[in-house]
Amino acid sequence: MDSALIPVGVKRCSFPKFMLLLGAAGAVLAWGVFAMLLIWIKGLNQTNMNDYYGFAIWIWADLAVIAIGGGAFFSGFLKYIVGKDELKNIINYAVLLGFICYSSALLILAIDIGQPLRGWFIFWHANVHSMLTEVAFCLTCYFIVLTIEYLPLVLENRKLDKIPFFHNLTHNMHETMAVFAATGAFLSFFHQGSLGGVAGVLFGRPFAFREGVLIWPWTFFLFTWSAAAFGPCFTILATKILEKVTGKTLVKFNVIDLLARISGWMMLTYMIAKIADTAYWAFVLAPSKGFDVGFFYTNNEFYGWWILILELVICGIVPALILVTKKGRASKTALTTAVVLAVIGVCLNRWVMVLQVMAVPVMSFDTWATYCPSWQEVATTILPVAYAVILIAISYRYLPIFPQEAELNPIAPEEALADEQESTEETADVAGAEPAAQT
Amino acid sequence: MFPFNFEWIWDISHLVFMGGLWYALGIIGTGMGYCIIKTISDTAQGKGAHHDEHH
Amino acid sequence: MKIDRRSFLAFGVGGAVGTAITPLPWKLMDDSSIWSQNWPWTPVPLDGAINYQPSVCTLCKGGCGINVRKIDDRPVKIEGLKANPINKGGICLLGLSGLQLLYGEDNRVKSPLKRVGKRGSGKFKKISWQQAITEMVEKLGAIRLKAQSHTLACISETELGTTASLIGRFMTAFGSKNYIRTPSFLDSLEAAILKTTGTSAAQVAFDFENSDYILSFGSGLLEGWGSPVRMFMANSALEDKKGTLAQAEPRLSNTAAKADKWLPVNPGTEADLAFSMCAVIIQKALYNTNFTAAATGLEGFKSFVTANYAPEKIAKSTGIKAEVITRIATSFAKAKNPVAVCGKGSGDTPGSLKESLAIVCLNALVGNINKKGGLWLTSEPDYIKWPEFINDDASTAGLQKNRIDSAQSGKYKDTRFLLNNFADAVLDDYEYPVNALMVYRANPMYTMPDSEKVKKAFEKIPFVMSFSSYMDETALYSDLILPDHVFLERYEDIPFASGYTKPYIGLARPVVDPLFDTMNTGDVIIQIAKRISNSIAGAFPWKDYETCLKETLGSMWAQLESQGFMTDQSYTPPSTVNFTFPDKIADAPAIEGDRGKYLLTLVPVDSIRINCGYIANPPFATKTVDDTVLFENDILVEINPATAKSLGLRDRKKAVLETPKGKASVRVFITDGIMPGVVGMPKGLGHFGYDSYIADKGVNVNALIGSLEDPETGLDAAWGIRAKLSPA
Amino acid sequence: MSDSDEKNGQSGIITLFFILGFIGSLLLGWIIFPELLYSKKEQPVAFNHALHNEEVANGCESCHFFREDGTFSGVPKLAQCVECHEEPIGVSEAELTFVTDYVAKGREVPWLIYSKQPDMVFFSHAAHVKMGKQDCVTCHGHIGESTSLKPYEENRFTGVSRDIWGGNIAGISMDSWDSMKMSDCDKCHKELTGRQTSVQTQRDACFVCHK
Amino acid sequence: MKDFHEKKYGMVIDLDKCTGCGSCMVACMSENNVPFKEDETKKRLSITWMKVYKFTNGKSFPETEVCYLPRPCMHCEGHGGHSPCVSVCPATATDYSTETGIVSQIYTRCFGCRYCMGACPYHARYFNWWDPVWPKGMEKQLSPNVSPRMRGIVEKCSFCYHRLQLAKEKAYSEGRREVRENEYQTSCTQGCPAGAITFGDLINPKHEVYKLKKDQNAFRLLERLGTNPKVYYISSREWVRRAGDNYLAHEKTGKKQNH
Repeated sequence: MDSALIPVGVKRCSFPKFMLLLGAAGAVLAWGVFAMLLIWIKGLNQTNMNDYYGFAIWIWADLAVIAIGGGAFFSGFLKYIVGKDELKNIINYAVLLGFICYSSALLILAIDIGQPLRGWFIFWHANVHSMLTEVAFCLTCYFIVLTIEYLPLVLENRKLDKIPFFHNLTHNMHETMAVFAATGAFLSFFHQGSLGGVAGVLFGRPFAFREGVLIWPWTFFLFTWSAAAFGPCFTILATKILEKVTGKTLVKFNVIDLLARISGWMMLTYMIAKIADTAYWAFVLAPSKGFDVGFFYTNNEFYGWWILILELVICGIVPALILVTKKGRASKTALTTAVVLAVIGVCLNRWVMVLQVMAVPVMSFDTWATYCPSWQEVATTILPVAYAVILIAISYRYLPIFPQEAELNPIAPEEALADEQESTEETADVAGAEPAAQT
Repeated sequence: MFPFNFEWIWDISHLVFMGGLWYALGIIGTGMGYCIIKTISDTAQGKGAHHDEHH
Repeated sequence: MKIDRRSFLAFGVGGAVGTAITPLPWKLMDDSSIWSQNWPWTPVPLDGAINYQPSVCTLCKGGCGINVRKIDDRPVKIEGLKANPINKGGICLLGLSGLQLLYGEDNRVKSPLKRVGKRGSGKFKKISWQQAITEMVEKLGAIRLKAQSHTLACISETELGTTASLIGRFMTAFGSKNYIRTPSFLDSLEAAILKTTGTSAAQVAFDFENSDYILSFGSGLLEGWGSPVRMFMANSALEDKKGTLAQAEPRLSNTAAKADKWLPVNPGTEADLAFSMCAVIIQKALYNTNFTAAATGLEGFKSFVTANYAPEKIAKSTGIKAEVITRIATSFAKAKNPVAVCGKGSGDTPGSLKESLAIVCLNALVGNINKKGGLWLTSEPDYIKWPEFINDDASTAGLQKNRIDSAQSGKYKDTRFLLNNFADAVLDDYEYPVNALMVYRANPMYTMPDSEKVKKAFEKIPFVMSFSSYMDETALYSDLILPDHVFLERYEDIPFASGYTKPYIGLARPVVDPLFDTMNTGDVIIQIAKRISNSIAGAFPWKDYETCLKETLGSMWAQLESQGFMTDQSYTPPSTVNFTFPDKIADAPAIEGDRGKYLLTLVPVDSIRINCGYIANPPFATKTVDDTVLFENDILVEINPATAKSLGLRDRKKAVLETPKGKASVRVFITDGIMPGVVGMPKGLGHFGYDSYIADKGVNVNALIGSLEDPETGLDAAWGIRAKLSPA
Repeated sequence: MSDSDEKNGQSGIITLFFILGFIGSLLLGWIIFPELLYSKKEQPVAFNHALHNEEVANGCESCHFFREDGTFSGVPKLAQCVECHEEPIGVSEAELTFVTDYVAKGREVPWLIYSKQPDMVFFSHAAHVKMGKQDCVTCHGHIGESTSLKPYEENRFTGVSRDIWGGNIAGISMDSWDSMKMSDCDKCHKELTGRQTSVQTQRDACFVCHK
Repeated sequence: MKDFHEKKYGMVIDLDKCTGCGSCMVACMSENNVPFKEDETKKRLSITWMKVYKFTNGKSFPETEVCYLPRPCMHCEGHGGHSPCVSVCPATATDYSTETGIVSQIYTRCFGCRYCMGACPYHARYFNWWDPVWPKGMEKQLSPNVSPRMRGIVEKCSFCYHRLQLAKEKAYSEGRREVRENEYQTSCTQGCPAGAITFGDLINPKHEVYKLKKDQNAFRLLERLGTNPKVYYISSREWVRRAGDNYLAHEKTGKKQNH
């Protein structure tokens, strides 16, 4: 019944089946929205945050989605600036993921602040010295860029594309896309970085504090770097998931391979920098404030050395090494393992830089702070996942996200015909209703 | 965020930060403005109106 | 021409573009943020002229001067009064929270109430003052008609001051001797002084300000003992002059924490420790020969203490090493102005005579009785001089009867009040029943040990009247509540500041018009007196309380009214004391409970942050209480890690505490600041009266402990009880 | 009708609707919205500043005085009025209302204060008048010369007097007393004090005017 | 080097005198309209601008010693007024004044992002998780000199700045520009029954705090982080002074870093 909207030359599941999926995701979404409304109406007492845990799961979720959404800016950067043209076959999906991640991040921020009605103060009364201001500005700007990047994709929908204005707009926007992508990369560099700066500038928090250049601590650069390195892994992972769900190959291996290889090398170099940073912090910076590094990983219920090893080795070096080797990338299992580990690794890094920072006591007579999110926090954190499923499902169904899909999954002639006929009928219906438009 | 805002100071931080911001917004705005204007003119010229289904 | 959806779209776009260049969206966005800055449900305090009014705080026995800041007529803050000699501008957290006790509507009794439900159910009906007084007159009149005047009893926190004296006078005129004051450590000290000096009704005071060595046997000098603010200041003064504070106490209280030496002594052996120090001082001949030469009985005392309390002998039982005892005793005796002090915790239990005697003897040995920096015997103020009155037959008959609490006659003829006997006396129908009880400035249902027994006693008394300003536990169990003004709404003379050396009278004054339909208890008494019988009326010649107060204070009124207090800072006590050392001392009763069944000793823990007197802790004060004392609605009891280990208890986890008197669910707080084998339980929690900001927080320690009669004074000698603690 | 005619006609309609929407929204935003945004209330008692000003010796300070502690009394309390108005003076209706409704009953007059700042603002009259030698007129305008009180207008959302934002909905003020927003305060502070005690804004520190 | 402050208000707290009574906490709450709830036992959800910490020397019975440490906002100077919290606030809701050295918090500007709370190592900042609700009748106690806070924003100790505002008004009306030492004292200083807190201008040699901060036993909390706080503590006990900062096992107490 919606076949007129489905791109030409591809096969989609039946409409009821599609609605079932949307319904399931919608239910989760509704749960999240309910929690969100509770929080907006009743206030942040609906969470389990406290005065020691002012930043908690939401800020982590924010940082994490932006890190994994980094695939958008980095593949954009690779395609439009570096000129890796193969990536055009995955860039649409990367942009879609980016769009989802960034809109989610903004939504979470709007839930996270105690006075949402005054949220615009961050722009209007901006303190340019604050990393959060930088985050807000760049995040918003880059979200605009992502919207601009996503827009032509939407307009390429079979139905919309028939409207001349939209058709032309798509065309023109594609032509200028390199400019937008470049601006986006520039903005991304800063907001990914400033998110790293958020923790790194806290000179009252020796666990987070890092020295750096100008106003930017090392974490600024590490975050940008890690988003560029790990973001594409999420793009690959999301592609793999979608391929699994649809049962189709959507992107040719060479594209994945290229992205994985670049990602792998980025990760490897990142890990070297990160380990250097960690070592400098552990052996020089923290001791200079009177902290033995062991203190940060002992004497508490949760944060042990395991988290450092997990982040740096198991979810850092291991996936990096897999991805830089040809063999590793060629093996489906190894590749999947690597991207999964990488995504966990970058999320874990964000976790450490938010939640562990809050947990570590600074005054010698203070105690470790522990925190467990309330269901409202969990629901609002899952909300973006449901939202992502819905948006991906709709986009995949109705928009030409994967240029190689038709080629990789040729449909039988009769199917194509039937499909064509159905859509013609639909078109005729529309034409009947609006003869003026057809003439 | 604007020079007439209470918090604005004519100093290096504001010039760099807000300069960067307005520069980026300027590019985005100009780019979109260009696209829209060009599209309007393209559409007015009848481009894309009767384009082939199988282009 | 066709109007289709594109026309509407154009209309919408035009509207949107137009709207964007009107103030509408921008002003609304701005206003919505301003709305959030001025949410109508966030209160905005009314502005006005700032003015201050000095008065006196009566929330405890400290007698501190306060300065109430008001905005126009509205008190907004209580501060310490700089000019007042006791607190010199300092103030404790209870005083600072005082306005919550004024304004907290849900705690206040807002009009006279008559009980309609079951006792304790909290069901009352509002009545007018006229009705309330008539009701009281009728009930009391009926008692007198039945020639049972003596069956009226009264419990009050004080017998001093005009209001208390009016009540006392009423009791006498009515024909009852049963005016019972709530106990304090001074009762026992008073008995010790009587025994050693023959002076009766002496007020005991301590000249801490001038002392350089304070040796305290469990006194919570910084926990609310005496006049609390004065004690904080004395401690700072001691700090400034590098004096010494030694604290013998089973747990590391604030006082012990600030002490230069903490002597973790086994509960119940403090007197032994003090006598042992006496023994050291005598043995080493460090005593003040000037003093002992003038005193009698030193030889007998010497042989008594050296025989029974040599440090080596009592080291084991007290848990303090012999050399420590010797060292402390030596430094104490060698100090210039040493003073020993007793009265455990905040000092609202009398303790044994043995203990009081021990510290009196310690002070005597170092010759500091009535000396600078020592223990002073001062006299009670005597400005209340009212004309004699004539009792009628009913009164005379009533006054023939013995007191219900056994005080002032027989075995305990020298003890003035024995509230600890009250519940038993009521329950056992000792000589005669109690037919009516008035409760003024007291909350016996909460503050008396063995709450269950007290409750039963209350249930047995046919008519209970409370003058409480608050819906406290006793008020909940009363038949009639005649609410008094709170301290900020009334005049009241405060002729005492517990433990203070100089003569002092403070005047509490109304700083605000009564908020509710309450009446000064003095006025209630005068009105009732005038209506019960002519003879009683004759004893109350005053129009009202204020007239009475002004007349009573006479020439002092003017100064009290202008300054808020009167004092004689040049006062010194008589320098000669006829002192007789005791040659034998009766043993104090052992801590209640079977040592085999109950392995631990439970001691109440007093804290300045939790008021444990008749007034409940206001919310601000409770807010300062650590989560190691109260968590959610659970009380935490302190135990040593060793105790915890042996009993398999885990920090902050739930446990069951059981004593011979009762059982309670608690959590444990494991700390090195308490001796092994001892359980410390915070005092002042577990109210069931008052509103939800006060009630149902923790457990009332009084429900778990009992009282023990001192063999010589009859006073409550108990401090703690045997207990057992097991994981929940 | 040819295709192109129809098309032109159609676009004409679209343009017309666009303009309709545009103008409509302008009317709504500039004229109707301000009317709706503010509630209007008359003062409880008609008061003549000019008349009183003639009668008193000390100008504004006769009634709007400084207290001993340096704080400013603001709008007079009934007790002050009663000093002269124990009995009605003259026969005006307002005078009678005032005496019978307020003086006789001992009720404070619930004056509506035009210049009332929201609670977060700390304004020191002493600093401005005693130290800064500012005239009342600078902020309050010529209310002292008025013969009647204008209706009090209040923002329905924020509960703030309209005089704070100013009568002009766009926020444009011509005279120094037209509006009293933070930016208005700051303008003067910047010009007259030039102080830069705020590290963040290089203006007067926040706590100078906020509480 | 000339200090860039006109006045630099600060506090010296004598821990030898502090008895942990909690008066300062209540003096603060009752002065500053601090709200309270039925359950205030969850200390990390409990607004106490002034908080008395209790800690021990870590030794076991009977060698245990206890120290009470009142902790107001430290009003950190950081470097040039860039305290840990001031520099991170995205909406300029918190600011540093060179006139007084006080770190201000403007409740109506704050939109509740809580970044400053994360930045403050002293946990001196508190969030209004709930709407402030006073039990029936108790809102009459609110002082008009301090604005009550609304839900969703951060608040903290202001060194009773409103008292300086009032003292200034008095001085101005008497034709003085200068406020005398005793005219501006915080509520906790005034209320402390032990006289443990001293407040004044740290750079004015005539003020008591100027002398006290030079005491050989004076120290500040977490000096090594470079927060440059304006609250000094005095303790004659070495373990207390050591607890004021973090030290590696081999380091001596009082070792300062170059900042």
